[in-house]
Amino acid sequence: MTTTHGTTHGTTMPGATPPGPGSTGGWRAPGALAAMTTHPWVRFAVRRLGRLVVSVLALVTAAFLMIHLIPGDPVRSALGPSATKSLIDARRESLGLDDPLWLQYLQFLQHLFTGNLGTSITTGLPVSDVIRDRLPATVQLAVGAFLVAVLIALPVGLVLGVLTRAGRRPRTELGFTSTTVILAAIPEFLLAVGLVYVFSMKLGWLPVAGRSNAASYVLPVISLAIGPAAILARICRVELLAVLQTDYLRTARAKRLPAPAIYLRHALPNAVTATITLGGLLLGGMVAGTVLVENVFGWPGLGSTIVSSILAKDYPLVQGVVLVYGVGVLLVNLVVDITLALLDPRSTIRES
Amino acid sequence: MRDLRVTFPGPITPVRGISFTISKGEIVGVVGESGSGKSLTALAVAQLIEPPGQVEATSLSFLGAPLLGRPAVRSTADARRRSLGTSFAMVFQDPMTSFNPTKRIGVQLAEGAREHQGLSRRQAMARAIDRLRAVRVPAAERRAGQYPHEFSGGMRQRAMIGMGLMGAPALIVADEPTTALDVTVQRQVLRLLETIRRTDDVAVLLISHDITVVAQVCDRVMVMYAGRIVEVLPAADLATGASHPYTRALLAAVPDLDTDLDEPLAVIPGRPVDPAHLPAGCAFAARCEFAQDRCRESDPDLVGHGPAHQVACWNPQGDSAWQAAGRRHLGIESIRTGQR
Amino acid sequence: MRTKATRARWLAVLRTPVGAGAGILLLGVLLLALLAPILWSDQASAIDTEHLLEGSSASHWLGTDNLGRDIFYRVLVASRTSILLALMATAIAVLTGLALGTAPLLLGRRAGRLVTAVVNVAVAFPGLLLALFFAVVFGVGAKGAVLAIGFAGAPSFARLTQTLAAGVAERDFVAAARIAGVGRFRILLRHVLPNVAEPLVVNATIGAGGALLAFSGLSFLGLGVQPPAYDWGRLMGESLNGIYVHPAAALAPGVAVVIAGLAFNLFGEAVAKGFGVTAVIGPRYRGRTAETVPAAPETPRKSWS
Amino acid sequence: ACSSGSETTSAGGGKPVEGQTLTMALGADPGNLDPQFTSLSVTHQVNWFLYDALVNLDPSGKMVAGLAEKWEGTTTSAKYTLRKGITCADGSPLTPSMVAENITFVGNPANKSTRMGVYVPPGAKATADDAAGTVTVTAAAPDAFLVRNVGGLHIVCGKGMKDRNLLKQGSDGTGMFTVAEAVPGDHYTLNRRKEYAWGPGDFKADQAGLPDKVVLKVVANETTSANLLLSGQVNVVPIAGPEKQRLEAQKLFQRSASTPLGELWFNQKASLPTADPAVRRALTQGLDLAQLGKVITSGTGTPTTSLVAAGMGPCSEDTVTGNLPGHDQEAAKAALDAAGWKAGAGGIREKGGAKLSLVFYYPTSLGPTLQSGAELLQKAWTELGVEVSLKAVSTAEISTVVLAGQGTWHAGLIPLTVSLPSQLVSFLSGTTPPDGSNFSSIKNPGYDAAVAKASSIAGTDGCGDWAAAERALFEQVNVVPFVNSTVPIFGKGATFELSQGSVIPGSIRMLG
Amino acid sequence: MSELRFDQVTVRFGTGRNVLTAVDDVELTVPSGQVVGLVGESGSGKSTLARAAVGLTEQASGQILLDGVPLRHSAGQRRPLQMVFQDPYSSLDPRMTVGDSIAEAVPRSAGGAKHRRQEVARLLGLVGLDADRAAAYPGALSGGQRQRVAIARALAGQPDVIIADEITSALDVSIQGTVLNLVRELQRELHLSMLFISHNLAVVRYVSDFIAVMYLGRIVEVGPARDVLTDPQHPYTKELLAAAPQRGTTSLSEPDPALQAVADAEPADPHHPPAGCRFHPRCPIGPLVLPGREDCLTIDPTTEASRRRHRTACHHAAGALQTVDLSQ
Ligand SMILES: Nc1ncnc2c1ncn2[C@@H]1O[C@H](COP(=O)(O)OP(=O)(O)OP(=O)(O)O)[C@@H](O)[C@H]1O
Ligand SMILES: Nc1ncnc2c1ncn2[C@@H]1O[C@H](COP(=O)(O)OP(=O)(O)OP(=O)(O)O)[C@@H](O)[C@H]1O
Ligand SMILES: [Mg+2]
Ligand SMILES: [Mg+2]
Repeated sequence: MTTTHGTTHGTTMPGATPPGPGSTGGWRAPGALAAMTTHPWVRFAVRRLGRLVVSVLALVTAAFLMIHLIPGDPVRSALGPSATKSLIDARRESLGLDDPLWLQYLQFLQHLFTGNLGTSITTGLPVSDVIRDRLPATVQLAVGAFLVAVLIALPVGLVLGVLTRAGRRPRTELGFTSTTVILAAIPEFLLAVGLVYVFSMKLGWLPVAGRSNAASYVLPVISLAIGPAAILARICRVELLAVLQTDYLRTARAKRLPAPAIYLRHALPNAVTATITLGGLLLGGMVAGTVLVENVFGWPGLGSTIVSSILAKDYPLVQGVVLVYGVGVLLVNLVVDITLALLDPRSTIRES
Repeated sequence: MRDLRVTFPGPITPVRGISFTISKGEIVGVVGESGSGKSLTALAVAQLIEPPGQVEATSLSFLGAPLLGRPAVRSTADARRRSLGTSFAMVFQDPMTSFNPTKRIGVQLAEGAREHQGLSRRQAMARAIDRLRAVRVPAAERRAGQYPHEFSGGMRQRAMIGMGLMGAPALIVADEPTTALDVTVQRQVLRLLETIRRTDDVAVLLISHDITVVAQVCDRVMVMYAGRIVEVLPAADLATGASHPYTRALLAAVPDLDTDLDEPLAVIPGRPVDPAHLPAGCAFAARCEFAQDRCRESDPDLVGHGPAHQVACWNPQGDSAWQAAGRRHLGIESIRTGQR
Repeated sequence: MRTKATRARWLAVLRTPVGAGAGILLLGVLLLALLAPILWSDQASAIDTEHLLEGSSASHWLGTDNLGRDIFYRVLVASRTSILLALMATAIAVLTGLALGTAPLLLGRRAGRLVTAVVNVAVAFPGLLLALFFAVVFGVGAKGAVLAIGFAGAPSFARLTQTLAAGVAERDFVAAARIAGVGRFRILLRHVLPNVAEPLVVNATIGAGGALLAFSGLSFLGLGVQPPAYDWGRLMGESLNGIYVHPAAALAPGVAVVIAGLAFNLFGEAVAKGFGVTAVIGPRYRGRTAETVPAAPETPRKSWS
Repeated sequence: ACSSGSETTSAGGGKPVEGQTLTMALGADPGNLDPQFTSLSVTHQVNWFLYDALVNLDPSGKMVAGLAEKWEGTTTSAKYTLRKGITCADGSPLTPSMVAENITFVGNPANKSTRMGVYVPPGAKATADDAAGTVTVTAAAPDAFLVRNVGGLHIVCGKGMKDRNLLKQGSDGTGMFTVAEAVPGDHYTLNRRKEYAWGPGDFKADQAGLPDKVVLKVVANETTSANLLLSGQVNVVPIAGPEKQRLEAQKLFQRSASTPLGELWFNQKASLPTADPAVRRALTQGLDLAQLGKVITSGTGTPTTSLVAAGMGPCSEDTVTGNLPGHDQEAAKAALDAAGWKAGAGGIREKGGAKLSLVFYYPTSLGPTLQSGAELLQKAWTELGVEVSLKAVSTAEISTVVLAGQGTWHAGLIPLTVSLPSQLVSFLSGTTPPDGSNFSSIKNPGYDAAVAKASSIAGTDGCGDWAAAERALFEQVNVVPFVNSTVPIFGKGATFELSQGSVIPGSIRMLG
Repeated sequence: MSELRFDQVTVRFGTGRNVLTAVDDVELTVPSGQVVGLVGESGSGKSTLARAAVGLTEQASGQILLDGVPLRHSAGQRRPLQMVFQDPYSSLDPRMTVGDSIAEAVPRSAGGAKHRRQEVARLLGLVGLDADRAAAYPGALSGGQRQRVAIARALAGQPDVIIADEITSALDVSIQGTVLNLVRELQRELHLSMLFISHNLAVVRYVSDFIAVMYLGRIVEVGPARDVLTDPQHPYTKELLAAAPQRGTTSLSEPDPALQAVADAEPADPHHPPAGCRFHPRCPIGPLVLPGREDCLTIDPTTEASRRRHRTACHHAAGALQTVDLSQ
């Protein structure tokens, strides 16, 4: 908007804060502390952490309220309409539901801090144990699929972006768009079933299910990765096209850099930032996809627990899963934001 | 450069046969309304027009080497790229967006030098800092480590020029380098170009929409309209010697500190032509006070009109004719009736 | 209020091969949803215990289910539930999103910032979490699922609306309207919303495709539509176990989901392309936005185009 | 007829081979492996590999030697003589007092064992004579099948009795296998004890083809299980759903157990319309039970012959056939009219201003066919002029809502699997919930009388009276069992036999 | 018709550490029927001042008075202050016909739909457009035409004062002339009071009776147009004058080496304005060039400004201290 935006002061890089040319008059003499607190990275970290804390609190409160929001009486609905009063009372008592809400909330928080997530109604095992046993498998699956999706999507998206830039090869573009839209519209579980049919049953190349050796990861990961990869590739291409339009890319061309340098050094980092933002969100979505995929592949993860616990009205377990899952997503977002901040020096500034 | 054309599918030909030569140490200005093809000319010269845009020219050579046509051998292509990379510099209009936001300024400067001059990382960085200093970026060493968003607009534009100076440029093409800047900063940047031209004997092609800017710094001025050069004349003669009605109108339309406050400003009625719908004949005819039938029928060529002065007009007007006729044109009436 | 130019652009969208194809497909899907239950609900619910779980035959193209009902007709009739629910969820998402997204414009600065902050936090939470939440609060069933999918989509819509509306709101014509004494609400209706309509329409369309997919997933898991009502997801859930025995029956509802989802997504894509809209939320991952909305272009010092 | 099976060439086609690993798919995670604190059938299957009982049942349901080589008893006492040389997994010998401790522990209500009442009657105590190698059990109340019941309890060794936490994901028993690795939700690896020689009946330790290792894999999705079997990654798979058809077509080795699936219950709490036998009869007449059975078993079911799971009990008399009201829509309507339920507004019958509106429960956990069955039933009853609202419920809800409640359900498909007629008594008579388990408030004097008579006779001698008791129930239409589902267990690369629906570890033969 | 007065107006953006004082204690009067030209570099706060006047931005302190009465902005009332914006491409709603855009600004109290239609036609005529243009969408108009529509819309509110914020800077030079002519013509015809903002001294000179120069949120000099241009007091005004391209002079004379220290100085950061005189880091007659002028580093020259010629905020302004009467 104005030419004075982003002048030197207040936005200098780590460690280097010699006074600017015009500062001779001492119109700003930042003390060490002031410099620290105004340092963009520090400000960014503080702001980001603040957001994380608020989000986690919101999550915890929502998880707590979830049980209290159940219309009527959670115990009654867990036990069914025909449970006797004495049974309900006993259960209420044991769950501490007769205490005032704030007290229950405090207790809930206190339990959380000690890692106590309650006991599953159906299995009688501590919820924390159930989650501890099953979380790794799901995380492996989701992260694996995420990496695969990114590793497929980035190159494909970039190459297609370069090939179809400025309206070139309209037919390739049409093919790419339709393929990705179709791939993204196929439900994961359908894809999973199809892949098993072809690669395990017909060709016998890969195991049908289970989580034993490396080969058993292939199909679950692929069925989970393909949809997101299609979306990611498309976004990546669109981003690249946008970047290819920018003035700074023209500058790079004016420098007569060879094509690879232009695309890889200048276009890629800028195209990747938006892709990463989306990627982080996709990772969250992939955990949702695991619910379905785990079922097909007999994958011993949290996904199947989610569904069964809801169907069985195993509220403590649902609560635990919601918490763990939510915190996971928040952490992913944190990682994404940090990555973005590292990749794009403006984002720390932009946040404010 | 001879008979340069730029065509886009449509077909649109926003640049229609432009010829000019720039010699060492010369600053040539190009002025014209928006859409007259100034930037495309610059980009065509710089070989930066991407398909589907196409550049044609009877000849386009730089430092004696042809720029057009697919070179037969790869080495020639590389050599051409190298030569362009070191001795051809480009400064763009918007200093805000012309730097890669994710890379440090120093790195962006050094990059070209590493590529074309085979410098090591350290050497290239040293040269970048040196060049930043040369374009009077204060605290160059620290500045080289900063990102573009930490630079002010004027500073960025200087860094951009510094980037052009990384090699040993023979020609700097500056496309509206000061448009986005404050007047005071504009003067700094123009001065800088001047200084470089003087000290390094570099040719500068300075593009601007503002005829007064061009008049201030250039040796020679080319006036463009609808993709063609309609007048070329020494900058010094601009005030008195311009004879194309369009040049005249441009000059009169811009108020300066000496404009007569009691008179309305001169106005060019109508709109610039759309390159997709070029009229037959002189493109300016529809807006021209002096247009005759002939103007509407055939397009005049750029012909000599005295030493170092060329005009493409069937009916070039002298100073006096302008003075006499121009007045008629400056009434409130023309405003009230709208733009045809 | 639609300008002539806008109408022309819509027509142009429909004239491209993708646009035309997607338009026809979408129209077909919507018509099917409208008509199928009227035409075929009898065939779809005719019980024939003599022909349980049969494969495809001349009388039952896709075979029968475990009550001997014709799967082909059931897939056709299920289209209404599937599409209606998806559209309802999308409507919830869009309306809530619009309300939240335009709140900063209507409310005071402080309240607006609060809404923005809430939306920013909410965007981070994925839809599944919300689905779980609603399944618990409202009980397992279509109601909870609609609300879950709707509200899960709302934050990203809110953010999109907010970004787009803020971009419009800071343009001078809004300021001019305010100077002219036009009220906030009227500004929103007359100036802001028409100018953000296209990206919202595109995203709502693509969002509907995503909702359809999400719904089929939930129903498949038994968290969505409850029997005896049925949608494609539930049909899939019932028949997918028999995929090796009666592949046609198992795949048909899946194919229906894919086709309908494709219709929405392709149409959205085509419109997006025709209108140059870049703000597209990835289908099915709508809890989180792919915000590629370019920031309002900086007005250069002097620019004339 | 306990297990029916078909032996075909493709099943194994080979000779028994040594040193193999058997992989078996489990439909759900067994969870807590402690045999005295579980009631899941999948856990029971796992426990078969880890623990032994005093008495085993052969595939035909006959008692054969287990830990005990001899047994005898009455309705209130039982005496078992242990085999010699039995050792626990840690090498320590199994003593009669250890066995007695097990029985007393489970019988003590304070310990809240889930096996109390199932195997050991509440309050039963056991004493041991270590020298003679005998264990004597005394029951607090008469139990017609005391010997058989107590004989079925899985016996835990000393260490496990002391520290039950050991048992949650491990084992301390005399079984053929020990837990080598437990990954809950995924798989359990078991190693064979080479010294094991006390298998059911005349089992011999040098049997050829026993697997060295057993991997129990948790696979919830049956299609996946079937695929695993077909691709050879799993040897043994139980299949209840439509995949049955596919595997059957492959002519694999197969053993099947049949369990009750179609069992229609009416809530007979006074004040409910279903308390009226005429209504129950009419409702039953309104149903084509054969058709319903076909639907809920996808046509693979067999007609029920007794309330006790087919082939699991000691008695084999058919009490069902011919004793249930037949399908007769018109008679049903007339009966309802006669019972005072007259057609009202909207085609719904009314009586005294109250609509004949029924809530029908059915479990979701038994597959989608029950859903279809419920829909079919709803249709049939609607035709009778009954308003039916269907309610699908999870197993957990069934047990908490139906079995523990007394409220709002009128009828339901609630399959109860028991292996002894005596186990049914508390469900079919006596106190209603919450204090008892007569969840449908059945009051049938004929049944009570027959049961009283049967209970005083030990063992199979009382079978005739048990059958009379069941027939008394059907006469009053207290409960309507109409179809059994067969759950085949398929094998590939291995053969085995079933007892009570579970694979007998000692019967496994790996084929090469 | 009316006099617009800014009385000690301060506008701040942001909070806490990020606070930016875009307009700092500005005192400015637009006399009735006169045009005050406001010049200054980018970011100096010109637009912010204008937006505060029309109520788009809240001021942190001070008052904006119209004929001595503080302005109130409530919906539905006639707005005596109207504004024309810089960019005619963004100041007209692309989804509305220009007629609707203008009609929207016609006060409701003035009459019904018919009246409004007539008013639109009259206004279009006033700015030199055909009445049938009312049905056109902005997309169909050229930049100059749009700017005329924007002016018509501003006039529709029957304003006493018009604020024109860089109304020509987004236009091509050839069109700029027509708009300037129109503004001058209308102002003379309707006797409007006007605050005309521009960064271009030549343009400001052409339309203004008075000129105010703004630097970093402060008015540093204000006076009758001719006086300020011929006898600038503040070094920044001088710099602006020098930078304005002058026809015929091809001089881009190198700055005096003595001035090198400030010649290439960057514009200051508005978040951290220099202490004392805000212009001192760039001042050619300031402490960086001439020794002994340390007062510029610490003492704010605006406090004494009203006593200097042209209310110049400079300790070392050329002229003698004197008061300026704006209403002369
Ligand atoms: N990629 C393109 N495809 C089609 N037409 C184009 C393209 N780029 C430019 N043009 C057209 O070419 C004409 C000249 O453009 P150019 O950018 O050279 O004008 P200019 O004189 O630099 O204008 P300005 O002063 O606004 O920068 C314009 O009418 C423009 O519409
Ligand atoms: N809404 C806003 N939020 C925060 N800062 C703002 C806002 N509007 C303007 N500013 C800042 O206030 C200062 C003054 O801006 P203003 O737009 O008034 O300058 P200007 O003199 O009009 O500049 P230009 O000539 O570029 O239009 C600038 O530093 C600008 O960045
Ligand atoms: Mg240009
Ligand atoms: Mg401004």
